[in-house]
Amino acid sequence: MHARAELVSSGEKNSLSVKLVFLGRLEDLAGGSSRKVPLAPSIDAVLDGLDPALASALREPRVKLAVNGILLQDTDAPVLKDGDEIAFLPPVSGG
Amino acid sequence: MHARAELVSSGEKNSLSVKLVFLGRLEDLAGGSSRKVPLAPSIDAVLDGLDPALASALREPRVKLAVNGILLQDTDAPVLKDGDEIAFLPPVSGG
Amino acid sequence: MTPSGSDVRLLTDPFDPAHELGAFTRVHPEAGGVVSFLGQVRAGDEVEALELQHYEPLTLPAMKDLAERVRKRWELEGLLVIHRSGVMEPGDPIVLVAAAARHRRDAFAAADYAMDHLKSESWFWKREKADGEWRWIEPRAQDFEDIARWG
Amino acid sequence: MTPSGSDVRLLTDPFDPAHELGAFTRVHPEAGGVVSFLGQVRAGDEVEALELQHYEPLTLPAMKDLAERVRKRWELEGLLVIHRSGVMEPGDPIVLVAAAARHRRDAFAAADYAMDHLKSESWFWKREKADGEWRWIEPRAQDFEDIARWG
Repeated sequence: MHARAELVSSGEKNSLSVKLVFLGRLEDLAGGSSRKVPLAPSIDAVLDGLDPALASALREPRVKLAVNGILLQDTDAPVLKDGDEIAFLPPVSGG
Repeated sequence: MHARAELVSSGEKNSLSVKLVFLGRLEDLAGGSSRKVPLAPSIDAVLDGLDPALASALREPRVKLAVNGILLQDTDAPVLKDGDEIAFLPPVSGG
Repeated sequence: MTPSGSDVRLLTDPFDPAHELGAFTRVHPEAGGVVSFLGQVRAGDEVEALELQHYEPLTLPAMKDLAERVRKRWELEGLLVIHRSGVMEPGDPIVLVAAAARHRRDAFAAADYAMDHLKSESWFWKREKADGEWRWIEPRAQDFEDIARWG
Repeated sequence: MTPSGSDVRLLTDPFDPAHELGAFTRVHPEAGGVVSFLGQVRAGDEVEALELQHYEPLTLPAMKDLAERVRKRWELEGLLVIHRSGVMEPGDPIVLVAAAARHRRDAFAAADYAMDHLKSESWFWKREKADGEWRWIEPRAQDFEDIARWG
């Protein structure tokens, strides 16, 4: 459903970007399953560039993050680079 | 595999009988899966008329008995009548 | 089907477990989960054939009694119990139990309980053929341990 | 098939559980028993459709990790895990887990454990459609209880 981001950006040469992927109910909040945003050095900086209501939902402690398919630990603060894919993973539904 | 005995004996008019059914390893000991023997008033009397080695195997405490498909309790001593079917049931194999 | 919706059969001919399970599942679309156990004659042992003997007046009635007990103990949408009798070869199905329930735990527990009790209590006598010789199988201690789990 | 003999699949199209289970059983004739769990979209509720969303880089790898853990914990001849993603309707199969083992207890425990952990840990997000409206499903407390059974 969501392909791994191409590691080489296919957009314009100068627009460095990261891809945000929204799973579950976050897709509704974000108004789409994914979005390209300008590259920022940290996840915090990326979130600061979003609508505050969405940013707040993405910062909920129960929302886990994965960068390029690797799940982040709570204390991880990766330096982002062009083409990275950041996935926001709310609690799974179980049942 | 073993049909319920006909309640009316189909043999000669005067030969009152009961049918013995041997399950599992008792079939090998008895040399057949069933046998018709002359009617006797009790199961003990029927067993007394058999080969002593077979009678002894049929009297083992682990061998259960059913008369006309009804399992006997340890203390049951039914009075037999013509055409009854007595089944000798060794422990089931499980597994 | 009995009035309570259990399907209990004693077969003297081979059966196709995938077909039976598919049919059972289709008639229970209201079940969220179906747990099944299929027991088959193990291939790769030295056993060339297996024979199960039953006693008509006892075997099927006891299987139906067990099915009733399972239905009372767990909330099921349906219960299927098929057991072979007669001579079977390696790879042949022996027994298929399936429990359909709204909730997964009920289906697992019901199928597990039914198998433990079928194995240890059912009126089947088993013999195996190896090296051309038939040999009767005695009860296994494991069966009594299995059944003791249920209290 | 992975080298360890597990068959783990994430499917976006419908599958036929009876066919899959039949094929799985046929390749494991040395197993005495096969336990399976089939989860399907319940009919008869007000739910008109169910959608499962997965995240490609995580979902299938995590399913394979779980299969490895199950293989290490129990002695199995084979393990099958098939999970749907996408939109499903009442009666459609969602998940099929099957464990083939020489011994019945191993097969039951492995299938049960695999289901508890698939349900609670897997990277699937679920929404249901009722009265024409889609609604996301939150985690259930029951899942955490199920998983706590395994220590």
